[in-house]
Amino acid sequence: MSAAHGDHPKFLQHHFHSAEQQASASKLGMWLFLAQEVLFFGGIFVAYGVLRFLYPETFLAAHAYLDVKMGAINTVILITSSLTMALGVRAAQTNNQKQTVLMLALTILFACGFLVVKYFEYSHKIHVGLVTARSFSATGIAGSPHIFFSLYFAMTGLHGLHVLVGIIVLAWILMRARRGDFSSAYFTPVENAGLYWHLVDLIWIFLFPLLYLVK
Amino acid sequence: MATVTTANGHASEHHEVGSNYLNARKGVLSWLFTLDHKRIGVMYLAGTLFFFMIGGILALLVRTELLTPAGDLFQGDTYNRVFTLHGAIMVFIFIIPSVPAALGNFVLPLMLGTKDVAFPRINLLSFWIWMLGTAFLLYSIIAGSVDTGWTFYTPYSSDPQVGSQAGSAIIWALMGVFILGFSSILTGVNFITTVHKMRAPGMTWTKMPLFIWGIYATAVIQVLATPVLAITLLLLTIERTLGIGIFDPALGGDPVLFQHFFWFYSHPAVYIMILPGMAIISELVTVHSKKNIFGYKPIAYSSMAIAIISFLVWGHHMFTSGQSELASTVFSALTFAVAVPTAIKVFSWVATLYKGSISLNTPMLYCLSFLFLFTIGGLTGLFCSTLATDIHIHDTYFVVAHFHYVMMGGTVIAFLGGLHHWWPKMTGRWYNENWGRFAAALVFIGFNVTFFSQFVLGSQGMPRRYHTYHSASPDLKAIFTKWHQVSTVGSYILAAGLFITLFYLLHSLFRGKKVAEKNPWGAKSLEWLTETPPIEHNFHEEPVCLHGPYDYDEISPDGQGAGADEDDDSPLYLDKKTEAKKAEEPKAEEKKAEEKKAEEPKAEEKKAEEKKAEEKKAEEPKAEAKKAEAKKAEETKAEEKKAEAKAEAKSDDEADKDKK
Amino acid sequence: MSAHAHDSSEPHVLPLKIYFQVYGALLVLTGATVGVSLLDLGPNAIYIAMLVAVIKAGFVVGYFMHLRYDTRFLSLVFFGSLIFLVIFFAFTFIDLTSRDRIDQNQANFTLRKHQDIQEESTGSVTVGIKRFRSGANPPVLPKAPEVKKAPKPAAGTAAGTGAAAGTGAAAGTGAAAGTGAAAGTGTAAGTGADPGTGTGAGTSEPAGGGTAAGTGSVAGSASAAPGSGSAAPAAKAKAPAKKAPAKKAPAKKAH
Amino acid sequence: MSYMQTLLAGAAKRTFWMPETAATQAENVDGIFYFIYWLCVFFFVLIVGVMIYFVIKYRRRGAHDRTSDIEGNTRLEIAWSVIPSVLLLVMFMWGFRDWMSLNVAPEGAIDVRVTAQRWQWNYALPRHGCDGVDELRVPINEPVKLTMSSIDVLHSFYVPAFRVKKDALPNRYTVLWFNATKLGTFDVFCTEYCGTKHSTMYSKIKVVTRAEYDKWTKSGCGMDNLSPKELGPKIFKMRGCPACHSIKKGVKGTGPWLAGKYGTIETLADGSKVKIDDEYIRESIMNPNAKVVKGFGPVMPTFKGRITPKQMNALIDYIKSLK
Repeated sequence: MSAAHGDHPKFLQHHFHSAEQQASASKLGMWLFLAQEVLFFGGIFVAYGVLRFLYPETFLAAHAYLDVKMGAINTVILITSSLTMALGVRAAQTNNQKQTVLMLALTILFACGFLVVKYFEYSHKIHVGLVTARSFSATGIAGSPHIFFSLYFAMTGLHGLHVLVGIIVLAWILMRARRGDFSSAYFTPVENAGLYWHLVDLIWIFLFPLLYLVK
Repeated sequence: MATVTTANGHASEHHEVGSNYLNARKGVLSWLFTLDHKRIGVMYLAGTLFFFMIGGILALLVRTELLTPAGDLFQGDTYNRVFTLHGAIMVFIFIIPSVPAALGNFVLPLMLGTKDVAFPRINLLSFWIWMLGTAFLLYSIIAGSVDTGWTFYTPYSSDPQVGSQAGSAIIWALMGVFILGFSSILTGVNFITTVHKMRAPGMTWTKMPLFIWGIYATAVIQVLATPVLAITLLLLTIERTLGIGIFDPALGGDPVLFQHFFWFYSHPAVYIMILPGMAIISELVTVHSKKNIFGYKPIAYSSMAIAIISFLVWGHHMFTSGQSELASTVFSALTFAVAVPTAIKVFSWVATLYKGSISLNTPMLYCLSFLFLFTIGGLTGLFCSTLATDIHIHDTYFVVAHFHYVMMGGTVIAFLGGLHHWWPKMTGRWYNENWGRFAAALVFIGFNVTFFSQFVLGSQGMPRRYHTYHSASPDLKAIFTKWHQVSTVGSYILAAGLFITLFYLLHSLFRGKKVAEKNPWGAKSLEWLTETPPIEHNFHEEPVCLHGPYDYDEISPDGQGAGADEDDDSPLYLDKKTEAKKAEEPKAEEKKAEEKKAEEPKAEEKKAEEKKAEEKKAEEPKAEAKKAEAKKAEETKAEEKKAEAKAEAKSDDEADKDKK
Repeated sequence: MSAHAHDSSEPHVLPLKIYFQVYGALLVLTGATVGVSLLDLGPNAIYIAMLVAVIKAGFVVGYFMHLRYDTRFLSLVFFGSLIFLVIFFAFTFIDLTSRDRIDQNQANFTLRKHQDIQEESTGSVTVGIKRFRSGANPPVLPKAPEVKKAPKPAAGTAAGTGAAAGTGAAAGTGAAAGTGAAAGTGTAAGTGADPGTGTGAGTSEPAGGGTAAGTGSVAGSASAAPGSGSAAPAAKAKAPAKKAPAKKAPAKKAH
Repeated sequence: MSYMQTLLAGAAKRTFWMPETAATQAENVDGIFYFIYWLCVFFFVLIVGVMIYFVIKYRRRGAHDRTSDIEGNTRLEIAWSVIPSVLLLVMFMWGFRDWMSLNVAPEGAIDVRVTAQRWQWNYALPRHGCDGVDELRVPINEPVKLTMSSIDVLHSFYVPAFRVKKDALPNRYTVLWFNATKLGTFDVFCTEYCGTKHSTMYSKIKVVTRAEYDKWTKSGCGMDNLSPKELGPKIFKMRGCPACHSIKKGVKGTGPWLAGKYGTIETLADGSKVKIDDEYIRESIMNPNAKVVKGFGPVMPTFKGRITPKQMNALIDYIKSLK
């Protein structure tokens, strides 16, 4: 591990005065990015709120066709991955490279698990015809169910995409952790990846009740 | 003068004499993969100005079509496609990135006294994403070209059966704008972090130049508003392809809901456009009148206030759209709230001129022209926010004139003023002052003729986005034809003024006189401490900020303004021109050659764009302003009183102009 | 300020225990949300679910993302973005919930879906736009996965829901707690009418003299739709007094 | 207040800024417009005048002019924040008051249904049972309430002379009312972009005397005095036949095409044959599902009670004339 002594440590970019300035700058940058993500998903939550206000009976009728068991499993998976991610960041902060690598790998594993469960849910719905409006072909649900299911696919699809991006980012961080880039002096990339991952989990915490549970 | 002390032991790399950010590295790749905020700023400048020219040409086509009531220049949808492209290119490709990304990227780190922005790689990524977004939008032209207007209202944009037949072009355009939005977010994140974390030692928030405040407020809006545009465009794309039932009434959606989503971003976006313009004006007004800004805190805080309130007022675009009456009332009231900080700023700028020493060089002419045009733009906004009058003028040419006065009369004129102000620092070359003033005059007259006539068109009832107006009743058609012709002639004058600016600025790049001194305008912000053009790492030693940004030497407690000190008759701004020149060096040629090679022809017309920028910026000295006013006075009988008041001031200015 | 990398920037590390406590709390809360959704709480189920979600979010943001221990500006950034989200939600709902204050007709959210247009017997204007691909008749849905007690339709929870963390009061502002939801598309089964915004899928095409087939009727004073002659309620100058409509037979869910 | 308005708004005829005022509300709107206009002129002259005065008086005379050290003046700053705020409030209140009266249609206004269709406005007067009218006539000095909707994209109904404008939405009704005070014909524009012929989506409102209005409504809103040759295609279009039946040969819609069909033999769904003659057309219009042509669904709605015998004959002649 590169000793962080000396005047110009390896990871410090030239335009920063100190590692502390660089760390706080990148954390602020990450939080601004998260603020932007909150508003990005906020938009689709407002869409959900509006459509639910306009079509209460559709949402009542249609969400019965979502598989609550699968949703609950996914929630647990994501919360666990959030834990392993947080432990990974903590390990990086305490110079425990082996544990960092392990935790990151676990997080990626859980993320993939989440996507697999998602795959089963989607394939079932596509098979039965509960898909987006233009190709919606299921009958027998009151109101205009295509709205609920298109919204379901839009929201969970967007979230799934973010999980996928999360996996790619975490894999890159894992690779760098294995190379020994991180130490208690320089763990910002792991921390930022962690922040991003926790936000993805945060969004699912709201998605799950809104889509699967609420009566 | 700020005393420069070595802030810390950083060994500043050895720089051979005469090397600067332009010639420090060679070759196309050194430009395309640069991490230097100055080079990224120049590339943004080149790209955005090139598309300003494209958008401008499209505008000329639109104006030419409207010369005659019948639709003779374009048939069928072509006109709709041309005005949609004009809108989309001007809004998304040019005006949103132009000031923050081009001038902001170049000047912000210099003003803060740092070596670079917080995240140089993200800065470059932002430029690359801007190019990718532009490529998408341009490809949409080939794929059938969008004809929905830059607002993409549903169900016209979302339902192929009833709406636009532009097929996949809409998807390309939506994705293009989605990507451009992302570039805007990255710039915003970069600037906020830089301002927070990387100010020079000693530079507290109230010692920062007001330019930084303006760009900071813009960055806040960019970060918070653009994601909602992203989700809106994404939902619209899904609505058009897979169908959701949120915007498209055929599937159960509500078009007014789309307007809420769209304008939640687009109104803050118009503040993303004007706040950087205001930021530049705060600098120009002080530097060129050598006087401390009048009311630093009110201006700084009103920038932030505008940024926040801009999120509360979007409904005033939808007064006639079937929005509920309660919502319209709430939005109308809040829109008046946003007018107050804007008014404070304009009054403060005018008050800054009091007892100053105002030099009428080209940047200052653009600044004064901004005050003139933005005042009209701002005041006509009152008609649009008052409920009863907006019903009459909504979606007519009155609104077109209003937002052109604010966006073009405001942001673009300020952008050209800023470009001339920082041109010596950016390129190390002087532009021709007289050509600058002449082009400024042309732009000022052309602008007023073009758009003031559209106010009349609009209040007489001429709807917006009309390909032809021959179906109107005879007397209405006669009025429309007359004012459309006036407006089109004005647009030709405006275009002429802009092209002249383009030419003399390009000329200055090659054969402009070298700028000898570091601080040609005698300004006090930190970017004038480093060489002209700046070295690659901006400062040899990191500057320490010991005083406010506007503490000019000329300011003295008992100073009564210009002429108080009669002993020296050589005016400050003339000194520079007559100074001995530094040895000619082909730096500028080399840079241009590389750029020409570096960027593919479309993005690489750097010179073309700069010339276009200059020509747009060329502003007429006060005399012309008064002549334009006088000319307008004939049209608006109500202002005769003002014209006479100006007449006598015009005469001595006339003399002054002949003397030069 | 030649800052060594080490001294002032020692990362703030939480004890391991806290992580597992937070993890446990999150699991418990997840169980709670699922449990809450099973037992029937009627219209305010949404608020409870949102409350629990907000608490869970609080845990994740506070501990896992270290916001509790970081500089205050970062919390400002995060909660600031939420404020703008609430603004977006609130103003959109101001519009949505008050669209019929002046004139009843403006409220009818008549959805001009394909089958409704077909049923229009006396459309005065050519409306034949086909929206759905009719094609072969679609596969009939298997019965809902597990036959739960048919959710009590009760007063339609017209209260808008789910903004992201923090806005639990989903009713938005001035939301008319819409009552009964007009159900059924074209089968005109639903009778309850929602005075807030007509949510029925039926259309009430302003056909001359035509009877409105759809159900988007406005309870209380107005007739089914503006269609029938001048029966349209003449709105008084100020917002007409909106009576809470008597709940007729609960909206049957057409299966 | 009304004296001030007439002073400001000038006579009802066209002024430099505003078209002539032809409705009760128009004067109010003009009143506010000119109030804001004169306010703007005052502030504009003030700001630009002061600016030009400063530029002339404090023109840079020497390189080392002395400029005064002024950083701000709180009294002035407070003044120029409070005064504009008060003026803005006045503008808002006045605008809101008149706008509310623009929105609330008075009792007993004449009920007109407007349907916007890509590139034409259709009016219907339910009380007189006539629709498909393309040039609306309204009596003078009587409130008229338009309940508008669109059948495809957004449109916006704009009458400059009445100073009224409202969008026509495909999924909702929007309401607009006016009380015309001048006889004559007034332009109606579409001000919400709706595609290729957005700029020719034009219509007229003719303000007539009450007597003439009654005569017009009794004659089927201008339908009856049309010659059968003109009436046939109008009814065909008005009743929405083109939506399913094409008048071009070979174009199969929801219903069979009609060009050149008159007099030919058509096989029905149940295999039997029938000759297309007057009687068949009349029956298919009144009771469409009796004899459905093979290959088409029984989806045609009945037009019983919506087509008068005179219109039926004109329709049959029109179908006969289709080649």
